[in-house]
Amino acid sequence: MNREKKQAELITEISGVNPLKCMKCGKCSASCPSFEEMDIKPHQFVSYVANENIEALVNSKSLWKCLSCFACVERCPRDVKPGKLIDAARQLVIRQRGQEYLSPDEIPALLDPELPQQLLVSAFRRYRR
Amino acid sequence: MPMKDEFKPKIVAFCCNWCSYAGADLAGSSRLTYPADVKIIRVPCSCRVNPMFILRAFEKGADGVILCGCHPGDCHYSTGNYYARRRMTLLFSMLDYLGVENGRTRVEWVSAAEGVKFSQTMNEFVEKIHSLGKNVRLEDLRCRKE
Amino acid sequence: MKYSYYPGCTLRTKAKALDVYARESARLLGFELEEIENWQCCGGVYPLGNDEIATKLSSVRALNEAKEKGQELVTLCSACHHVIKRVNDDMRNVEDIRQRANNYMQLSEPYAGETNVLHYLEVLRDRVGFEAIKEKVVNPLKGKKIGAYYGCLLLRPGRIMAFDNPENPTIMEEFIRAIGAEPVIYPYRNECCGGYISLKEKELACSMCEKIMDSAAGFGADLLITACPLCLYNLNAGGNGRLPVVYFTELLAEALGVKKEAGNQ
Amino acid sequence: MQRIGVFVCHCGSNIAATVDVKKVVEMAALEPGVVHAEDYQYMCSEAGQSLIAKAIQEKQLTGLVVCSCSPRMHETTFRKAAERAGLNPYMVEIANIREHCSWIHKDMEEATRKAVILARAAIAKVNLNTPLQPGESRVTKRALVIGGGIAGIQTALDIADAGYEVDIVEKTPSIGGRMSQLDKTFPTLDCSACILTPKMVEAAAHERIRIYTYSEVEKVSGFVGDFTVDIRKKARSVDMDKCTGCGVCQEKCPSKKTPSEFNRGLNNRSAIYTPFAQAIPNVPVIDREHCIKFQTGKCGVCAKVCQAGAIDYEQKDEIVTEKYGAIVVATGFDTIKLDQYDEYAYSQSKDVITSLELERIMNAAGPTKGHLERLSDGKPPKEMVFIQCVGSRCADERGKSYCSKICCMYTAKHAMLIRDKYPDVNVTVFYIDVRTPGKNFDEFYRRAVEQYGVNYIKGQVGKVIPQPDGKLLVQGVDLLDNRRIMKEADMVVLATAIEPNPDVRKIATMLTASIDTNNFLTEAHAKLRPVESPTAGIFLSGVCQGPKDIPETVAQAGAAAVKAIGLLAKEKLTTNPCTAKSDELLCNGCSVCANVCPYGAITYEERQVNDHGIREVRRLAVVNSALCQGCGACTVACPSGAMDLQGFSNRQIIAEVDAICR
Repeated sequence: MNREKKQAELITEISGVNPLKCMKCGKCSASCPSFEEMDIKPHQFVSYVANENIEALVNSKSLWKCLSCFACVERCPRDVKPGKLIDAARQLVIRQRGQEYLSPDEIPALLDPELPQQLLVSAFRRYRR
Repeated sequence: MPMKDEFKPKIVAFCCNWCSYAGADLAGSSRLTYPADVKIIRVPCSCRVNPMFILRAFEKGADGVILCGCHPGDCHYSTGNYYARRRMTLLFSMLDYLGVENGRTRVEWVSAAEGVKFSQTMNEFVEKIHSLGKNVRLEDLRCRKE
Repeated sequence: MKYSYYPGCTLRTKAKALDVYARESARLLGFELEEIENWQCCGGVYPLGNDEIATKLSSVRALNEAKEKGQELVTLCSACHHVIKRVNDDMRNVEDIRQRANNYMQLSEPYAGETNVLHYLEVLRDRVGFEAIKEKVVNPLKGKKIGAYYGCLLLRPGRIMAFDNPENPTIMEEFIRAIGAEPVIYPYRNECCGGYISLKEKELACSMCEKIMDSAAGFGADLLITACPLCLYNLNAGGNGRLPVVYFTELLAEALGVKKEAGNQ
Repeated sequence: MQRIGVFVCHCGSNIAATVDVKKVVEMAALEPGVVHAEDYQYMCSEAGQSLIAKAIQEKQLTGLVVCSCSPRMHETTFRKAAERAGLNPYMVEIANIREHCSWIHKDMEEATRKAVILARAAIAKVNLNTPLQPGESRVTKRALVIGGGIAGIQTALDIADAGYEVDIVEKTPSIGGRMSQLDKTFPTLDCSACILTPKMVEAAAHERIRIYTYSEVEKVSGFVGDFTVDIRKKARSVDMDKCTGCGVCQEKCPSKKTPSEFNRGLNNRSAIYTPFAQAIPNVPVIDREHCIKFQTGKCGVCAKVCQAGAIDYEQKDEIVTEKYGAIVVATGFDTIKLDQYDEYAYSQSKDVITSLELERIMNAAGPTKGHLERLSDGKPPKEMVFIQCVGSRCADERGKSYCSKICCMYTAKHAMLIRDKYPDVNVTVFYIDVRTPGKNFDEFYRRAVEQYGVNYIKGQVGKVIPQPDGKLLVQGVDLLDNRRIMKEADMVVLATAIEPNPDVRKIATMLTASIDTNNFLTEAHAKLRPVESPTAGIFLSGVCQGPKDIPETVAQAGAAAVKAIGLLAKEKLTTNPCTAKSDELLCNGCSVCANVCPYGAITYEERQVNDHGIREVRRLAVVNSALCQGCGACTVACPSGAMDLQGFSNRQIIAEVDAICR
């Protein structure tokens, strides 16, 4: 089995998403607040996984633009949950390539006196292991 | 479904012709699996099931008996399932008294549209029978093969 | 009435206001928030991966402690509420997660989602009742036009959070009415503020917060309320300052006349 | 001893792929009574049936077991085949080794073992079967149609034209149904009222059609050919014979704040009202809940202004009991509630409307007199957005799993009509797929695009965002060029999913007709008997069976009529012979069986019996086989074991139990 196929299976497994349920209506993309920032759009996540086009997906900046706001999950008429899929792809990157998106060294420069702990905790959870 | 042990329970399911038998058919045409241990007997209505049939099943070595009928209010014969419900309530409590645990007997309402429910119910029921193991009460040991 | 209470990291530090006003108001409304011992940070975001177990354990600990005390678990921060509620749902309904989490935890009795998780707002609505609150209000905030900012975490996914209609919620509007002010309904009240993305993508978060502020101001709000420290931070830092943003508990304390007492703490 | 033949069907690979049919044949041949066993590719085929006939004759078979698909599918087929070959049809039993075996099990060995056991049970039963003779029952030559929309009207007209009496029962004050609410119809764009009203008039004037409006079916008893139905005629508070339909009462009625059902709540009506101008009958009803006279006792304006003296505040509901041979259900549909779809801002903005509401707005008799205008401020829109599939094709519990079928076409119709009448209004349609199977349907949709310049964008809308200035910002996406669309609109129209009329569940229960998870009535066979319910004597017309447009509804209405006529044309029906029978030597006349019989089929007679030489007169239970439906309730209730059910006797069922547990 080739590497991408394995990774695609891993993503479906981690996310629990069944890409076959998608009817390609685009409501996820139409709901996404980060749509403009993404190079691969939410409705495409599903077909990237289904077509085992994983290299492109894991190198996509979309991984780091998803807000986990669950608008796509809430509104998806087919119960596909694209948000879970993108998170699984992000997990895959973090687990395999390490924690390159956010490094602790960057933090001091990003801090300001009002910044709540919650923000740091959440960002670390999402960007690192 | 992988079985946990070698135990192959004998399960008799009485299904009314109008709802539950059709529900079982729908489970079939939707390819919703349940263990082959379940064998269905078609009756016109759940109220056709004489308590005697259930006692007979246990006597002959059944490990569980389930009766399926139309939902309350949906009986093809208006009120048959209400009779069945009352009769089975009595019978099951008597069976429990005799040592045939309540888990081995069950009444479930399954409509013609509930293929999913039919298969789920059967899966659950078989699982329950597995957890209870072989039934030893009421069985006429003269009938046993080995 | 006593509830187990999970404050969360930010309410102990940057968002003390959210916490003290809530406790002081609770006292007046006749219920008590009993902080659970040795709570640990929930992690801020719910781990979406089906194979994530360790990251869910802190929530399970809190939930189990409430279970042992036989109390409902109340949260205040939207993020904590979201994480704990969803972990609880997993413990209730996902056998694999329940089993593996319990294997880690080695509790005297396995935890299977028995605890009921409530947001403070739900306590106000479902346990105290907004009518009862109305009667206890001494300083009704008359004439104030307030926009409720829900954000995402309280509402979505609607099926699991079961908090309110995720696309047209009413709980905070009812709350605003109960404290004597006038709610302003605006369409961006359930749009994301940017969340944790504001750490590295300030501009993206800013553009989202601006939209929210503009929409609320456009519909005539002169103040926004929220239940989430991160939303508050993002809206203040990135929301072009058109509207002030405060915690809903602050207004509750003000309306109930206990703001000063809380302020002294 | 019976001479039994066992026939095992492969059903192509449906059975043979999972069940070793040869093994089943081999094992069945060992069972007591079996003298013949064979398998064949398709037992239900002509060739398969002749195999059976041949075996019956050559081997002098007295009983048959067919191991095949569900008896609900082909029991009748095989029984008829047996009858043609000279065997009593009730000597045939089916072992269901497809739906209950091959389709649900994967392991061949396990499935085969089960198939053998099922065959064994059927053989054990047939060993105890006895030939049964069906009886006869009469047919009441009158049909009942429930629902007075286009489906019900068409069915009634067709049945009446064939020479039979028909009654239509309609819940609302007028017949006409959903079609009367429509403005124009696709794909020809003719006016709905212009084609419907003549049909309504024809039905009302037909000498063999009686119309009960403002009435509901309350109780149904009996069976095919002989139903007894109670119809509740709700008090109209207006004398149908005296009223002239002048309309003065409606004009003068001071209570005018009730949302008009006919106009989908977009405007108000008076408490005394006819739903619309062409209503049939043209006799108003008083909505007592909103009538000042009924609520406070003070008013009575309508009675004062009525020249004909038709107002009758004392009128009471009336129950009419009628007999029918056939019943047609034509209860139609409604649009779903949109409270689960607030991302489209339906409850937040008056300018977000459903398509059915748009029909009323476009209609000259509607709330805006046919002017296209925003309901919030009465201004004409410049930008209109249509959103498709709202609540249709959903896998979650918010919406419906099915395609509502009519939306693509009526949206193209709306778009075209708007572009035609208001060329300066831009129309955008957000779609997932455009589905236009139907004669001249795709051409129609293409005309909307090519001739009328309607802008179709592929991609479902995510959110409708009301703006402070009253405009609606539609947030969508163009999936074909991966672009975010933020479209400012003045009005948004939602192609709302349709669902069966909620009353249908109650009606189906009364009729013991089956219904699916979406509340559509189930047909007897999805392909081959699409207008009949599995319950004999009940027929389906229109959307109550599944989403369909007007031409399809009319076609199905005609088909349902033909089926009903086919039933009414019969002088007598053969009845199910699987009825209860009492053993007079065991019966002690205790009356328990009569008490549980839902059909009143059991009576008592004093009759002379010969009990092993003792001749005496005893009180005995007697079953009227024309009334008995064969449920078996009495057989279990009988304390002495005298009552048994033919075809499902105690001995037969016990034999099955034994065979399964062996």
